[in-house]
Amino acid sequence: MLLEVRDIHVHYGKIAALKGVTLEVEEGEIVTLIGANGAGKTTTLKSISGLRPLTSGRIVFDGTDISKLQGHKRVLAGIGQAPEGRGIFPGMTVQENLLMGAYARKGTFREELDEVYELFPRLSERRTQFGGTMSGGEQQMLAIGRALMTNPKVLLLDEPSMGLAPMLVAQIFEIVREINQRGTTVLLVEQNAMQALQLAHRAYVLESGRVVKAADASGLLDDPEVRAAYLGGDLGVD
Amino acid sequence: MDNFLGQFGPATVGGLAIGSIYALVALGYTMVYGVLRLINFAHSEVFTIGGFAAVGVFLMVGVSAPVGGFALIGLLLLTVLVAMAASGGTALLLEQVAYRPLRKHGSSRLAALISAIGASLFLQELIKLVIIPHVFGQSNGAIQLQNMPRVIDKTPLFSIGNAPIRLDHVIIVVAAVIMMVLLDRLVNGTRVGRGIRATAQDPEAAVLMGVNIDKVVRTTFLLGGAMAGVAGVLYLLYFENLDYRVGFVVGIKAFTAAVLGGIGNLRGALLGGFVLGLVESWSSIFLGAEWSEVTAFVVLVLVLMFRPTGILGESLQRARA
Amino acid sequence: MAALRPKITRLTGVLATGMALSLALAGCAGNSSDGGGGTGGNASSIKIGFMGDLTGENSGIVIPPLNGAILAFEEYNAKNPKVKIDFNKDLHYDSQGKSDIAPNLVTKAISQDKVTGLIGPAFSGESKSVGKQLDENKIPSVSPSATNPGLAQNGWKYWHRVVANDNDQGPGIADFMMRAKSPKKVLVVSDDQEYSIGLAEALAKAFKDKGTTVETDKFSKDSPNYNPTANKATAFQPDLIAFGGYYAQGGKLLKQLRDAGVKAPFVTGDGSLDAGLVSGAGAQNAEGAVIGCPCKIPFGSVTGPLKDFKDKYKARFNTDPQIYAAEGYDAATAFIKAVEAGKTSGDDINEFLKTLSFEGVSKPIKFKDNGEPQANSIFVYQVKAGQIGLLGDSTQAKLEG
Amino acid sequence: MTGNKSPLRRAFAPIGAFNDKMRDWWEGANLWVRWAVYLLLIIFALTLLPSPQFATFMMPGSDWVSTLIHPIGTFILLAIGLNVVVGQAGLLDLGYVAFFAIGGYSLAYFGTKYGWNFWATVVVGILLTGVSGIILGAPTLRLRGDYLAIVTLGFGEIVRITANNTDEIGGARGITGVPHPTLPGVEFTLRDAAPYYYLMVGAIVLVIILSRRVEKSRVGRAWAAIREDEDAAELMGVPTFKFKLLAFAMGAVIGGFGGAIWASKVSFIEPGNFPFILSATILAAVVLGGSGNLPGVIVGAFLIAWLPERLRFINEYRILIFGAALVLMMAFRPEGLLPSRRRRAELAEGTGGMGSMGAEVATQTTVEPSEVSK
Repeated sequence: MLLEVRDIHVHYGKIAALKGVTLEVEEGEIVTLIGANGAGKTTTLKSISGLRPLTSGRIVFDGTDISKLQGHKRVLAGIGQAPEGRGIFPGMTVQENLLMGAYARKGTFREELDEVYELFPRLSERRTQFGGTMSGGEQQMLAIGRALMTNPKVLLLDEPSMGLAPMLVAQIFEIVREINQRGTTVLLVEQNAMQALQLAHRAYVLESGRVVKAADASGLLDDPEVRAAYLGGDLGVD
Repeated sequence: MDNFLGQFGPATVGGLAIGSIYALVALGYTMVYGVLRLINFAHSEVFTIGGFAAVGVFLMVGVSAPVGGFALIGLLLLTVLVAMAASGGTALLLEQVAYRPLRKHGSSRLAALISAIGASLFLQELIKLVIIPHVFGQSNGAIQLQNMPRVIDKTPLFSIGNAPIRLDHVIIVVAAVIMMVLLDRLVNGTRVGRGIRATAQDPEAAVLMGVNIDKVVRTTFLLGGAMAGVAGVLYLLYFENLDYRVGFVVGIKAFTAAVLGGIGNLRGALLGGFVLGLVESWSSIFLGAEWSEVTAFVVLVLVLMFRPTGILGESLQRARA
Repeated sequence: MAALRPKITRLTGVLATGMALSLALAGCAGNSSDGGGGTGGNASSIKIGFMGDLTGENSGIVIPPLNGAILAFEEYNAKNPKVKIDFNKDLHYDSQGKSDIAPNLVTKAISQDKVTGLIGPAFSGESKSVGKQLDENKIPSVSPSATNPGLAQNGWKYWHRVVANDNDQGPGIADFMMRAKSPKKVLVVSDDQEYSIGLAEALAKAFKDKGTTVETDKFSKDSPNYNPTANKATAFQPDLIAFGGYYAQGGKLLKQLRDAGVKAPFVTGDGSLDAGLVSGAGAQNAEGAVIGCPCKIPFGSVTGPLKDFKDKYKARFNTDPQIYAAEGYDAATAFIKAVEAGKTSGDDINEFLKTLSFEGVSKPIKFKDNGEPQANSIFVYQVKAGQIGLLGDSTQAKLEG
Repeated sequence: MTGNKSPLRRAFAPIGAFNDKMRDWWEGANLWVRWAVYLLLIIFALTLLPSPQFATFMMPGSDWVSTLIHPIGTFILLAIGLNVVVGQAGLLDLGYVAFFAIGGYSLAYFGTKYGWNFWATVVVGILLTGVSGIILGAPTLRLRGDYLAIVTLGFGEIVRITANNTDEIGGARGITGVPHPTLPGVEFTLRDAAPYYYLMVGAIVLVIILSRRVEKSRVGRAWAAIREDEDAAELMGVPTFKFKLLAFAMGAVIGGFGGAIWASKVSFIEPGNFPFILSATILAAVVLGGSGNLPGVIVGAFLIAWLPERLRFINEYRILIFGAALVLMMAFRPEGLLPSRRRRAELAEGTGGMGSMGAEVATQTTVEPSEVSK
């Protein structure tokens, strides 16, 4: 098991955001978390990458308990994340942004850079442009590319489709599949449940801070409850 | 205004000199603000400490007459290093004691500001009540360090127009620009600098890149403090006197300079410092020196009305270019 | 612990009484109208207070007169008089020179401590803020050092001082400098403090009256940068620079003037009569600077009663008497004379002060009706070899060098 | 995780618990109970508080009733005024002393130059400060928080320096003989502080009522919305600029009122009475007491005014200790002594109505389960 999240509770002040979330990610999988706004998807990801403290519960990664590990150390351990809203450094160039991904490691990163530029040729064209001046789709590519530069064992993606045109969404999802096929495990948070379920191997459904369903993605696609709740009026365009 | 031309040259030189000092102090405000969004009110005392450290060095070395040549260079280097260490150390301590606990508990910036004001008062009184009497042996009530040793010969080197240029003028402006360039290189050209900029631009994303925020914050305070330490030395060389409150006045001016240039923006701090120094100096010719602070603040308000984020725009974020 | 117990008992007692009395006390808050000058005629001791900046930045001007007064009262009490004068530490009110603190302290002095008279306030600003209060409460005051001319024009009947005011000091200094240097162009400088502006105005007027061309400049006390003033001096090229202000600013100004290459002679007034002027400017820069003062400080070798005073002061405080020490001594002596004459209420002492006349250490002490001293001599001092030396009375002294 | 709570933070817990209990009781109390408490408080303020027996304990070094008027009374007035700006509308004002000065100078100037009647002049002074609040606010309130802070700081300094350099209003000499108030049957003099004390209590009660009324009104709700999320407030149709300006003007008016009363009490004012540090101190009082919560703010102002005076026996060390106390308080109880519930909720959410510090990523020690489970 690469990543295990065991019964975690997380609070914002006195408000409970997660009330006992348990999930597992096997090496090589694409796992997706779906759920409505405020269900706790983003909080789950933030807890895994150390941006939110746990009130209780445990997170085990690659066999070690990382519940108390500081966020920046989890990056070295192999957790890479493209955060919600992309988190591009607006005052840095594309190349600098990518190099930030390798911040925690020493050495030159020619090969990793080349690989990212190969995955995202668009970034290669714009390597001297400032992050803040790019379009949404480009920023999303940069965020994913930057997360890849951390050399992650598991890549956490938070709503990569947000605010993007359907064609771009398809493109991004294709790249995610590609990344996974090259050997990186992916934990994907999406509101765009339909496409996420088509891409993922397994899925968890979150509702108000709890996991209410866990199954194979294909199984959930056919689940009438899930269809009604998440797939009905939610066909891609935001 | 008949004597305007007579005063313009010297006023410009003086304005640049004092502006350099403002600029160096402004760097500390701007860096801490860029990273923490905090007005580090106690930064003014960090500056004062630098000045006192310099006095300490002069007294310890036993300077009694102006020195020149390599001796001067050596002495200044030593003094600057000691002052940078003292100020940087103070800034670190300040971060540790006054700001870290608040940051860890996610306190509001208002609480942090009050903590900063408290720390500022505390340090000011500490200098007055402990450092001056016990380290420098001044009697109680005497708050000025007397008999400041003269380190640099102050006879004019040459004149530009009717403005005599002294060695201390040259040292101050050159030192400020050198420090500025070094810092700029550090922030924009090194890994440490990238960490600082990343944290300033998006702290959460920075963590996701493996940046240790605590370390970045410490570095920021250290660097800003060190710059203020240099400013303290230059101030001492220029004015040759020091009391426990000098930081307050210089600090407010420097913060104004930082905002004027665009807070969070390193080059803005330099520009803001020079603009403020010159505005003060020039306006004194027309209005009298007693109005210089009023003009400085009026200029600030005017600039902000038309450029709400300062002359060069805000923050380490877009400051790259 | 044992020592604490009675205090605690007293405290609880006090609190209980307070509770019980509280309702009855409605409307009597701070009722202090028994002021009227404290104790009656047959007291065995009376209290005299002292007010000034005892811990603030200008305390250097206030501690010497306080010491002078302490000396005088100690001598008096040592003679075992019928009525002793209580001048203990609790009666030394530290206003820090701030006009917003002084009134509360005066209220306390009057209503709680029941002082009969006050030496001070030391500065003019605080004097303004409490003069009326002292007057309404009939507390005679003698200031050893407040020199603002306006103070005497408020119609306060209980107010006195033993120093000449700035309207005497200005012309005194100007006359002396005219005789010594006959300047044609004078730059009169002040900072933005009340004392400084007042003296500078007096100086400017006096020099104008002598027919010189006067240019004025003013800088902000808090700014470290006095270069604009130096620049103005460079452009104006005066024969003399006159500064009204305290030594803290005077020293810095003098240094920055000399650093800017301004070589004109420098003259200033009582607020700068302190070694701090020399050390602030640097001995070399301060050399030859002239300082006028309505005070007489026994610098260097002196003779007569002044020498006597200097020796006693040195023996008691282990330091030479500084500015206004002699005036503090004389102010205290004025009260002592009143008590010796059997006057122990504020009213009586005040009446007595109107007729008082004696040879003080600093000058002959005799008050005009408005509280000003009769003698308005100005003394001049000069910095020589890094030391301030007394040249003498401004009407007779000669400038050296 | 449970052991993370520092002992000092724990030490404050009883205050919080007591505070909560009091508030619960208060909210459940009858109208007449509330009025009885108000009445008792006023009676306490008028009788026991200024009594000489109390004074020996409260203020051995200076006159207690005078100290109750200034600094305690004036600080409370100013803190209530600044609380409108900082606590209610969430605007950072570092130059509040300017309004105190303008109020004081209005009274002094019109009273001495033209011999205007005290009450008329107070009204004029209040109008002038209100206008000056608008003049300051109009160009600057569009600025973001920290720019506003430095600009207000600058405004405070401009007012002080201008007063110092303007001979028409006395310059550095200040103004003497500021008129005393006139009331039939009461004589305001320098001999007796009592009438001033009652005037001050009256003024504070008046300002409290005003502040409470506004807080509970539509205006108060608009301020709260602005404080919590200005953009959201704007989107909900709150004309944020107008309401921010109103907060500024109202804060200014209260400050000016305080200045006028104070000036008439001391009868002499000078520019040096209005330094920046006074603005900072009042701000500290507001935050220390519990920004946004009126009782808290009053307690904060009382402590900030009283303690340094009470601690005069440690004389020169008192500002040192004051500074250290501010740092400690903010480290261990950043929400203030008596925060309002709403405020605490905002703080718990991490913004406190004025945004949080940058570089803020919650780390492992932030949340105490004991607080959470409540």
